[in-house]
Amino acid sequence: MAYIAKLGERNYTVEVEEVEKSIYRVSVDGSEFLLDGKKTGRTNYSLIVDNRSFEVDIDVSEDDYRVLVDGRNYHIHLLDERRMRLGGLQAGIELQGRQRVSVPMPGKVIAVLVSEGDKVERGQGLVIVEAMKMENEVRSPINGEVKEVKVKAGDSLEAGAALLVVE
Amino acid sequence: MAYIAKLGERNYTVEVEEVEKSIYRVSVDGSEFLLDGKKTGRTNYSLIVDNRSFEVDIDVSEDDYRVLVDGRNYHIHLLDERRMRLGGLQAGIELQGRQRVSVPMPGKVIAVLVSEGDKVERGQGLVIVEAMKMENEVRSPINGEVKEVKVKAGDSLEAGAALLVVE
Amino acid sequence: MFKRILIANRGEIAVRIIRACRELDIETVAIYSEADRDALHVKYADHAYLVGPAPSTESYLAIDRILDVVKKSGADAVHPGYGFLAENSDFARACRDNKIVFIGPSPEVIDQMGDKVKARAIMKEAGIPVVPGSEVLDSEEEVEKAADQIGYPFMLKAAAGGGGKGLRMVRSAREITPAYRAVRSEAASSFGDARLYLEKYLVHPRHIEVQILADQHGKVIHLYDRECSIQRRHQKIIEECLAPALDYKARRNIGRIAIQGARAVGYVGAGTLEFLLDREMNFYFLEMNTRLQVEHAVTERVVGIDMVKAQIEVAAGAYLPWKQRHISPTGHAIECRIYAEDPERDFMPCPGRIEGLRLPEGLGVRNDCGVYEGAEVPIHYDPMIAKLIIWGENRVEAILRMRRALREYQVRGIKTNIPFHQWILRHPRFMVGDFNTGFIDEEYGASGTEDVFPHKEIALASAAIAALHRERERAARILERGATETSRWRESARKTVLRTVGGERKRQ
Amino acid sequence: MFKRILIANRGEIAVRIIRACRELDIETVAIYSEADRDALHVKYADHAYLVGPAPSTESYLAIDRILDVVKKSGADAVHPGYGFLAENSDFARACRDNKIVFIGPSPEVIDQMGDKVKARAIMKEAGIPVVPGSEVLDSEEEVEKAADQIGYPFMLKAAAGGGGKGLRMVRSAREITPAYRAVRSEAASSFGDARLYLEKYLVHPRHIEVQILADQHGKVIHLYDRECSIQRRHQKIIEECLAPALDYKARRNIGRIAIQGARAVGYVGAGTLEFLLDREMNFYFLEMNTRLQVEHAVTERVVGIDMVKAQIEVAAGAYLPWKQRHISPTGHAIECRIYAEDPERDFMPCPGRIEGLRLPEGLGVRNDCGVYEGAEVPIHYDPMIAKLIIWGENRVEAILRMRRALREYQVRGIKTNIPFHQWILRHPRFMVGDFNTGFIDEEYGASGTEDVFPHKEIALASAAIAALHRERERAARILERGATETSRWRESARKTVLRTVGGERKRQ
Repeated sequence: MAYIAKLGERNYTVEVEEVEKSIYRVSVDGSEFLLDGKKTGRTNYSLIVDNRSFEVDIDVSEDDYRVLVDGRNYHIHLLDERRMRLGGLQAGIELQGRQRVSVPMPGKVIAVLVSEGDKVERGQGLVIVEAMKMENEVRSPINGEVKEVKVKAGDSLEAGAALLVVE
Repeated sequence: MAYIAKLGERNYTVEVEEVEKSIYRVSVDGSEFLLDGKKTGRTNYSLIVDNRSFEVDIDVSEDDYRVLVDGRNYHIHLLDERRMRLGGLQAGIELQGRQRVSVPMPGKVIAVLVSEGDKVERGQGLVIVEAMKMENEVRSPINGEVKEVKVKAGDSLEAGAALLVVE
Repeated sequence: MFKRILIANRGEIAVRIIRACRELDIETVAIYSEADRDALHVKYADHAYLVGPAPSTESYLAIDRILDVVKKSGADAVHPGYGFLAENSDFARACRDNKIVFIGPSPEVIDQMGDKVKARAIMKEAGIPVVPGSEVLDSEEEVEKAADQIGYPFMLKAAAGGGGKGLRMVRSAREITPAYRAVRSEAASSFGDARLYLEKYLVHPRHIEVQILADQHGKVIHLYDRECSIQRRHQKIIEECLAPALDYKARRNIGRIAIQGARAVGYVGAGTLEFLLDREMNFYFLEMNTRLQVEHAVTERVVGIDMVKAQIEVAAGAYLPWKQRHISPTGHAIECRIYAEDPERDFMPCPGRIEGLRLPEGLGVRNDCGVYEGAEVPIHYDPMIAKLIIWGENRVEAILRMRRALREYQVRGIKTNIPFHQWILRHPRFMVGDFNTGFIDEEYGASGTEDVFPHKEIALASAAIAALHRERERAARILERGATETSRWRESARKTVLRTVGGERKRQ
Repeated sequence: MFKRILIANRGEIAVRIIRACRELDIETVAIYSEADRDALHVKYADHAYLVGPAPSTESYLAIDRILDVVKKSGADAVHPGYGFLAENSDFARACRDNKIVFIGPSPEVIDQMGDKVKARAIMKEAGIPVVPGSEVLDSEEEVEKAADQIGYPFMLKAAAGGGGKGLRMVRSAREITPAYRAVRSEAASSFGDARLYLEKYLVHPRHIEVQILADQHGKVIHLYDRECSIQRRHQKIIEECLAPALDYKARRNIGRIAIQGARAVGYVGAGTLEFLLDREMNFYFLEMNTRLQVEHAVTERVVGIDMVKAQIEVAAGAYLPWKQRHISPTGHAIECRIYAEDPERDFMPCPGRIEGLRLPEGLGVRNDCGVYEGAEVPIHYDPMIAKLIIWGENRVEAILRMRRALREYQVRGIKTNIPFHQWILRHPRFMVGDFNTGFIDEEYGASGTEDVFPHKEIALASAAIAALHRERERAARILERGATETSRWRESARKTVLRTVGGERKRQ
C-alpha cells in the first residue's frame, strides 16, 4: 500500500507491505527498512526496527493520524495514493487554500473581531468563543482575507460549527 | 428475562427487565427493586439502587459470572430459565455428580497420588502438576471415588486437559 | 467523627476526597448532574444523588438542591473541594444553619478573605507586607490621586474579584478612564459589587504560597511553601513544593508570616496564603484561599500528611497531632495539571470521549485522575481531567522523573496539554528554576510549535501501518458479511431454482 | 556513568529498571523470549533483542546468548534484576571476563553467600548469631550425631539450596533415613551439589531482613529493616517496612549486625541479610541475598532512596552520597504481590490474557506492574504480574489505604490473589501485627473460603444484567447480519426470478 503523508510542512511517500506476520517492509521517500510491528492494544503498537524499540499510540480521526512516539506527538495527514489519484487531491496543500474556521466543542460566541473583507494575518484573533467556562480566541490559520462570517455575538455553537471562512 | 443463579450453596431466581433506558426492574427470589445501571466499560457497570452506588466489574466465561462488588468476588453460575427448562438442567447441582478434574494451564504431571477405585475426600490431593515454575497439588472437588485416571507421571498437559474423573 | 460526608463537587477532587473518607471508614455521598451520571466520582462513592441538569448553576452551584440532598442522604458534613461552592459563604452559612458541618472555615472568615480590600487591610494590620495599593476608590479622580502615589503601571481591580476577572492593567494616566469604566461594569456584572481599588503592578513576579493548617483550639502550623509561577491565562499549570525561589531564610520567614496571617483572621482548617515575590526577594501578600488548593498534593508528598484527612479531623473538632518542628519536608514534588485542551490551538478546551487512557506508574508517581477509559469529558465544566504528582529526592530527580512519567502517559480521543508539559520540563530555564509568572508568554510564543521530528520515519510508518490495518478490518468486515450472505444467497438461489424447476415440471 | 544497560530480566522488575535508567538518561536494552515479544518491558525499552525460545533455560537463563546480545547491543553494563541470573556467579564472572559491568557484587561474594554452609560460617565468625546447626554432614550417622546435639525437630537442608527446594523437616530419629535420602537426591538433581547440613527448626519464627547498600570504597550503610512473615508455600506475599515486630532497640541492633555481616564478606552493591526472629526476640542469620529483592520498593518509599539508581551508581564507581545518620525512615510501607493465581483453588497459577486492568491510584499508592490490558501472562514464567506498594503516615493508615487500593484494583480475564490480600488485610491478627511465617497455614485453612455475601442482590442483579446485554448483543449481531442478508437475498431472488421469467419467455 502506498500513502502520501503530510508531516509538518512536508509531504512524504510512505509505502508499507506486510512481508510476513507482523513484519513490514516500509519505505519512506524511497529509503527502505524492515519493521517488526505488533499490535498491543486497539491503536497501540510495539515496533522494533533494527533492535530499536518504540511504543507508539495512534489517535485516528478520518485521515488525521496523531502518532505518539517517545512522548512526542506527530500529526500526520495520510491519504492513500490510489484515492488521491482518483480524487485528484493533493495532500498537504490545504493550508494554502480556502480555510473553514471552526471550533471543536460546543460553546457561545462572545465577540466577532473581524468583518468580511478584512485582511488577516496568521495567528490573528477572529472570534472569541466561550466554552468549558473559559473564553477562547479562535485565530486565523493563514494569512488571507475573511471571505464569509457565519456567526454573530450571542450565537450558540454546535461542536464543529463553522465560524467563518478565510482565504 | 428470568435466570436461575447459583451463588455459594444456594440457587436464586433472578428476573430482570429494562423498564426504561438503563433502568431495570430486578427481582431476586421475588423481592423487587429498581436499579439504575450504566455500562461504563466493556464489562464494567455503575449501579445506583436507592441512591446506593456500586461499581461492579464482571468477568464472564460461558455461564460463569465472576462479579466484583466492593472488593469482593461473587462467583455466580447463571442459566436462563428457558434454556434450563429446555435442557432439563438443574443449575448448581454439578458438584454432587460426576466430576472431571482438570487444570486450567499447560503443565507437566509430577505424580499421581491416587488410583482408580480409591475413595477420596473433598480437598484430598489427587495429582501434582508443575506449571509456571511451581508444583501444584490438584485436589478433589468432592467426597467420592476415583473412577478414571487419565494421566501418569511425566505426561505433558494442555490447558484444560482432564486428569481424572471422580464421582 | 463523621458518619457520612457529602462531597459537593465532581471530577478528580471528588474522587480524592472519597478516597480519604474510605480510608477513614466514613461513608461518602456523591452528587451528580445529568451530564455526570457515568462520572468516576459517582462510581467510587457509597451513595449518589442526582442534583440537577448539566449547567453548574443548576447542579453543583445550586445551594438549595444540594442542601436537600444533604438532608435526604443523612450526611453530617459537607466537603466542598475547590471551585464551585468552596468559597461561598452563603453555602457555609446555610450548612451551619442546618446543623451540618461545612468542612472549611467559618462563613465570616470566608467573607473577610473574599473581600480583597478587607483581606489586604487585615493582613497589613497583622504586620504582613501587601502589594502597595489603595483603599476602595469611588471615582476616577480618586484613582488618579492614588496612582500618583503608587506610580505606573498599576492594576485596577474589583474588590470582590478573583479568578482573573474584573481587572485591567493601567500604564499611563490616559488609560484610567476606559479601565475605570470596564472594571466597574465587569465587577458589577460578575460579582454584583462595583467597588474597586488599585494595586502596584509587579513586573513578572514569582507566585509563592504557604499552606496553613489550623485546628479549632488555636493551634496553627504551616506545611511549607509551594511555587506556582508556571501559569497560562493566569491559571497555574505546574506547581512545586518546596518553592525553588526561596532560600532557607526566606522560607522560614514566609512560613512565620503566613502563620501570623492565619492567626489574624482566626483561621480554622486548611488554607493558603498567596504571595508575590519580586526580583529583590521581597514578598507581598496577594490573597488567601480559604479552601483546599488544586496543588495540595505536592505538599502532601513532601511533608507526608494527608491534608484531606486533616481537614476532616479538624472539622470534627480534633486537635492537630503535629508540632511545627515535627513537620520536616523531604525531597521535592512537582505537579502537572492535565487539561483536555489543545496547546497547538491556543489551549482551546477539547471535551469528548476518552478512547484510551494509560497512566504513568512506578516509584515517585501519584495520579489523581477524575476520568477513565471510555469516560466523557463534558463541555460544562473545567477541562482539568487529572493531576500527575511526582516526587524526587531533589528537584533534578523530580524533573527527570516527571519527564519519564509524561512519556508513559497516553490519552486517546481528546487532546491534552501533556506534550506542552514535556516542552516546559525540557526547557533550560525551567530546569534551572529561572522563571516567573511571565514564563509561558515569554517563551512559548517565541519558540512556537516545535517542528522537530526525531522519529519521523517511525511515526510515518506507524500511521501507514495503522491505515493498512484499518483498511484490512474494513475489508474483513465486508468479507465476513459476504461469506454469510453468500451461503444464504446460494441457499435461496437453490430454493428458487427448485421452485422454478418444480413450476416448470408442473407446466410440462 | 554507563551509556547503555542491558536488563537480563522480564516483567515488572525489568520495567522498574528501565524507568530508573530513563531517569538517569541511560539507554536500555531489553531481551525477550519468543513468548514475550509483546511484553511491557519490550515496549518500554530503547532497544530490544530476541534471545531465544520461551523456556527460560533457552532465553533468560541462557548465559551465552545473553552475552552475545550484550556485545551486539553495545551495552556497557548488565542489570540482572532478581531471579533468573541474579545470583549466578558464572554469569557475573562471564560479564567480568568480557569487561562488562555486572550490576551486583563480585562472583566471589555471590559464591560465598550461595553456599549456605559457607555463608553461615562467615557470619558466625563475624559475630553474627546464626540458627544453631551443623557443618556439612557426609553420612546418616553424622546427621544423627549432630541431631543429638541440636535437638528435634530440625531441618535437613542442601548446602547449595534455596527457593524452598531441597529441605525436609525431621521430627524424630526414625525420620532421618528417608529425609536424608530425599534431600540428598533433590540437592544433587536441583543444584548439582549433594552436600547437606542441618539446622534447628524454629517454630513459626518471624521473617525479618535488613537492606544493605555498600559502595566500592568501603562505605556500608543499612536502609533499615523489612518484615516478610506473610508467606504461602515459603513465598513472601506481603512485605512491610519497617518491621512491626522490632522495637527501637532491636532495630538498632539488627541494623548494626547487618552492616557487620556485609563488611565481613566485603559486600558491594545492594544486598539483603535475612534473619529469623523467635518469640523471645532473638534473631538468627538465615541467608544473604546478593541482589535486589522483590520487596525493595517498601524500603524505597520509607527511606526516600531510589535503590536501583543507587545500584547503578555504585556499580559505576560512585561514592554513596548518604551517611547512616541521614537515613531516617518516615511512615510505613506495605507491599502486596499480585499473582496470577486462584486462591480458591489452592493458589493454582492462572496464566492467560488480561482482558481488563484498572490499577488503584491516588495518595500513597505505587504500582509496579509488568503487564497491561490485553497482555498475555505466559505460562513459562513466575506468575507474579504486579506489586502494589502503599505508604501511610503509620501502619494503621497504610493498612486502611491498602484496603482502599485493593478495592479499586480490577483484573479481568485471569484470576488473581487480590481477594486473598483483602482477606489478610481485614484479618485482626494482621491488623495488630500478631503473626509469623505460619500465619496463612494457621488461619486460611481454618476459616476456609469466606461464604459471606454482603451485596448478594447487587451481584446477582449485575450478573443478570450482563447476561441480558450479552443476549441482546448476540441478537443484534444476528439481526444486523440478517438485514444485509435479507436485502442481498431479495436481490438475488429477484434476479433468479427475472432469469427464470426470461427463460420462460424464451420458451414461450
